[in-house]
Amino acid sequence: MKRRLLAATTAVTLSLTMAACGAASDSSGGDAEEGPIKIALIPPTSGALAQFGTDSVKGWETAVRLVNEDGGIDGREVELLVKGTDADPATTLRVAKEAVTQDGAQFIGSVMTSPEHGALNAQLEGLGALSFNSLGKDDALVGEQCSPYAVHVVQTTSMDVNALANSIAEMPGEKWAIQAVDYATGHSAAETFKAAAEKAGKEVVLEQFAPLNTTDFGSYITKLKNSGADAVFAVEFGADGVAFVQQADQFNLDDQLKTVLGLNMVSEPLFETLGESIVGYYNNVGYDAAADTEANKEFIEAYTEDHGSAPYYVPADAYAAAQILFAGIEEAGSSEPAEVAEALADLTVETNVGEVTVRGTDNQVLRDSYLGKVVKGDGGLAFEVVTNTSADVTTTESDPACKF
Amino acid sequence: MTTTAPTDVVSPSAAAPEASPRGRLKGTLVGLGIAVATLLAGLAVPYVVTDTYRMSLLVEGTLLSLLAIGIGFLARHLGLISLGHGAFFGAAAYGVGIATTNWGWSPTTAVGFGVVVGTGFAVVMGLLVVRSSGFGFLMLTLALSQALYALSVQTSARPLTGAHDGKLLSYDRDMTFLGLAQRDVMNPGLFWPMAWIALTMCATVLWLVGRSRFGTTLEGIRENEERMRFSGYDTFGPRLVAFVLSGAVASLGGALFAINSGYVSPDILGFTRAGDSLIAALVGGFGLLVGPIVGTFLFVYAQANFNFGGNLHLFTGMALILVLVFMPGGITGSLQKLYHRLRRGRR
Amino acid sequence: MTIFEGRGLTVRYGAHVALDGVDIALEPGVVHGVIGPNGAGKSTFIDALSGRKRPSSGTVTFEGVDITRRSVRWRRRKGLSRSFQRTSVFGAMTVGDQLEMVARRNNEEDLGEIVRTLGLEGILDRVCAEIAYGTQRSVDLAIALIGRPKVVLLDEPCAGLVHDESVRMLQHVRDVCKERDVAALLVEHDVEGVFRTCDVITVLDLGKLLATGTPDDVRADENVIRAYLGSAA
Amino acid sequence: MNAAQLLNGIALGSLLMVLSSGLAMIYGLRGVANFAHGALYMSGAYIAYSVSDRAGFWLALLVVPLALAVVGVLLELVFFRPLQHRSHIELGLITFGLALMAERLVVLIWGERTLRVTPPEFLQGTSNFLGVEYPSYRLAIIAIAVVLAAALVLWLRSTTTGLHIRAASQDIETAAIMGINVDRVSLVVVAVGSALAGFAGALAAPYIALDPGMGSAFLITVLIIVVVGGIGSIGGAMIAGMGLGVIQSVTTVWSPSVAVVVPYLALTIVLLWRPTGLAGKRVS
Repeated sequence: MKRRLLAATTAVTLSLTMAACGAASDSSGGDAEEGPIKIALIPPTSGALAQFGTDSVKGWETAVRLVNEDGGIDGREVELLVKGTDADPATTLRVAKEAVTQDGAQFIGSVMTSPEHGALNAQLEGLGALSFNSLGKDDALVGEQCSPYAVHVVQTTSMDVNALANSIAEMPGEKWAIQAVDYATGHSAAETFKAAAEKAGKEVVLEQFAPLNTTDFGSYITKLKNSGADAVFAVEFGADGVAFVQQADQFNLDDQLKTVLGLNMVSEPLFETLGESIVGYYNNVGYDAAADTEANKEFIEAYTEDHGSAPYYVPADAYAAAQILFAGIEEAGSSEPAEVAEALADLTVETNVGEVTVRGTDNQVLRDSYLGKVVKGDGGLAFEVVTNTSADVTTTESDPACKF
Repeated sequence: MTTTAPTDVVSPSAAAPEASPRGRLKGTLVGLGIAVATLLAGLAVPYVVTDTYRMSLLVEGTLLSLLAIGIGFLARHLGLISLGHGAFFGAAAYGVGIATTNWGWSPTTAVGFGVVVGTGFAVVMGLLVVRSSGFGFLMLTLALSQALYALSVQTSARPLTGAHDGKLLSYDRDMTFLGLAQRDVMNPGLFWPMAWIALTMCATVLWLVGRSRFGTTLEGIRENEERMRFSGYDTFGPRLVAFVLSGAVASLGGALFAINSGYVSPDILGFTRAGDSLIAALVGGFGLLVGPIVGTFLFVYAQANFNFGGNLHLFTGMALILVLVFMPGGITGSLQKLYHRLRRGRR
Repeated sequence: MTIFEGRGLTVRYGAHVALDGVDIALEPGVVHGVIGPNGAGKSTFIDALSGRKRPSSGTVTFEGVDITRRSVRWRRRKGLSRSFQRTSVFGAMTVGDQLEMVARRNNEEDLGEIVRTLGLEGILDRVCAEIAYGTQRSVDLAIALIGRPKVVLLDEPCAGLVHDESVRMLQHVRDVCKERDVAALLVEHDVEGVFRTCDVITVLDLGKLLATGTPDDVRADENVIRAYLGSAA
Repeated sequence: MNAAQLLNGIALGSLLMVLSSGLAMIYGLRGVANFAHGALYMSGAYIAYSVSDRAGFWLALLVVPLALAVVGVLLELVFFRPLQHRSHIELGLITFGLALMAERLVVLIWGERTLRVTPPEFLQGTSNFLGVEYPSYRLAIIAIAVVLAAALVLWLRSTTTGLHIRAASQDIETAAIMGINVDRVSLVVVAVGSALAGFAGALAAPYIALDPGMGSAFLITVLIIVVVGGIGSIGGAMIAGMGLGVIQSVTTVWSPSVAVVVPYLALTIVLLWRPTGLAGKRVS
């Protein structure tokens, strides 16, 4: 390493005679085989996503509490280092570097957005850390941006869309309109959905894309109304989603619709803001809280005890990520990230989200996807899972663009 | 709105005039000597700072400094405050990403291409904005750089820029950037020499340009644009050239930034990024060449240490206001004033 | 022998006519004064002649060529120079630097002579904004004289000067004009100074030409007495 | 193209009109484009959220402009007046700093979550307007904005204060020489301008979703409107605001991705073809 530094220095400048004192910068990780296993969590602590970040940390906390109460992994304690970012990839990257090189973290979790993951994936190998992505759904993360050091715990967008497309017959409505964000996700979702709709004998009467951060959906909603559609497939996130739902309500769009199907549009943290106008809306759901398995019950009980509220998909996926990580360390018999990564390949783990397998070719965790419907329950709004679709259907093979 | 009130922010340094050509030459040689010494001393940094994280902060500060001295050059010599230089920084970064990832160019050529792209944008924007001055210039540079942002996140631009997803740089493992493979360019210790040499070279070039006859012409335009025209000088051309030059320096920063981080996010063209660099340069002070550099390193330090809960902009906003109200001229400007006062006091 | 000429110069601001069909002709070695009460259009007149303001109608010719639409930069390069009523110097630069800068552009070979004539030798190293106002006016004049222009248009060079300074300034103007054979136009508020300094005088009132002639002719002109001198005297 | 789409454009244009007239007023007088204008607008929306939550939307429409007028008075007394002899750039950058801080303060007070404000009962749903089923609340926005614009123009045209404001916007120094109390005029203008920004925010609250990025998203558009309308010209800004709103909405129907670029395109065309803006004042 020292020699390469010298080579680099001399290659570009005047030749210098320099006493190479001290070690050149090349530290990675702490001592991997002794002491606690360190996991750095880097959730957004500001921005519209802060709520999700906090909840993700809660999921990790519960998992770590349980494993430490059991005596740790192979007798070693697990330690969480909770950091924060503003969801700007540059900040996240800086915090990740700090956590790995300064604090000796070997694993990273709770990173939120796909751009952050994209930036992080590019650097993981150099950093020598293993990242668990339980939030960023972009397909590229297991495609051209994939990394052998990144485990994709959450379903990809295409898995979600495939699940929805597979369930299209369950939802009333013959003439569908597609309202999507003008974004990679929006376009690929629209394409998949359209093909499935046509296969199911339904008609797609309108397909339109609004730029990200659209505030006024008036023009789009007017077009939807004029199209004669009786069902809408909407791919709008965050503030865009809220604006769309709110303005659709003002335009009385719901009167002519039998079904509103959202992709990532409606989720538990938004229930209060969106209000009762969304009762009856369909949306993809990443996690079935009602799943009747041992692991899930244990999770819900422990989580509710820790945080005083029931979990939804964000903490559930974080918890699943933790369980996969712990299984990997046990399998490898080491907490060296490279060895854990190797051990995880094609490993099957029993988690709160069911029995899942880490696909060796792209590190995608193979798990079910669900279609949910918003219903009014005792404690306010909730999702009722209508159908579930297994990974055999939603993702048949890994993206050839991903090469480890 | 034809009044151009004197701007303390960009008040020139009251440097001792060097009347004789010989004194000027001597000054130039001394300056070049300092530049070479700084360059050599800086190359030893990775041997002193052995910690990867701190080193990566230094590299980031150095690359962002290129952007800041570009902004500072325009402010110092033309009195023009730009909120648009982030566009050149970002365009160059995207240029590198496109050339490597889409076209399979070698990273070294791609950096050259990136600089050309960034500079090209500077020419286009310059043609539109250098006629204006003062506040108009500030607003127009902001608006046009935001236009570039709006274009970069368009879905039709996706194959090139990756739209909102950003662009991950990828090139063959056997391709190198001046001898460094992709893994190594991300190692701040190994990348440091490139960044440091780029910064010292650009700073030296800008300093020499400022001292040249062209620099005097720019000073004349800054002081009294109309009288320059009535003295037979073209004022559009020199302004454009200076604008493009400062844009080129920012572009070099952006191109190296892209290579180093391996990823270009659309935030690079965003509103806050443009503001951050300007604030950093301003807090450091425009009066001296090193002012923006001092400010940028301070900013990177603050960003790494005071960004709790996303409150960084609460602090940078406050710093901006405090500096503008109480110490126009920034940190270096105030130090300079203090120095002059002490010297005068001793006499 | 006319070197510089304005014909039928008219400047309108919307409905307001600031300058209404004024003619003027300048000759080398002759100091031509322009006087008139406030609002007579003196500043507009010099702006229209120098190219700062494009006239609504009328032509400006220089050495027999129509230059009405030429840029100020082109005019300066061809030997047509002007100074400003509000001191227009390069505040943050040293006196020496700015004179050299202008000299370089206008191929002035003997900058020293101008510096000596206007008595600026002692202050070349001083930053212009920090020197006395009267001296700044001299620097302003020096900038206009660099490069041996054939025509110099001076906009109230004595504005803001005390009486002694004013007398000296006008003497400089006259000396330079005669020595260098320059055609000089002198717009001035100080009527007495103009009568003392100029060879030919043009009187403007309300944007119109009232009279043109030698100082004695103008002094005797009835229109001038009625409209201007009468009220002042 | 149908009538509903045109109304969409007019609704957006109404909002931009109110927002940009406030900015243009301050710009004309102080020579400073207030970068904090977007933050004022956002604060208006968030205050409207809190007030309408407790006391109803109509009260919010009254309280918000008053609250923002107070903010404007503070802006004038703390920054604009004491620093009026500084360069415009410095003053503008100070407002930039204020905008950065305000954006964070809003987050610290109201949190990061996307919020929504419900319009008053009788403005929910749609009404029939000229044979078109159109959201009642948007019709109300259009009506309120038109009345407000008319009132503003009337105020500037026919009152002494209005005359003084117009005189001072032309040339603040001459106005002072002529005996106009420039400090008082400026106080009124900055207060009214801020109140207008807040009012626009309150109007927008039930219309769009509230999130902490809403201010800077609109700021750029409004800055462009003011340049296009002719710097410092209130009438120009109103016309440009309405025009841009309509053009942008109509373009959205045809091609959403082109619509995003419309403001920048308008700016570039104006710069090349008529650098003085529609109202004819130069960008200096």
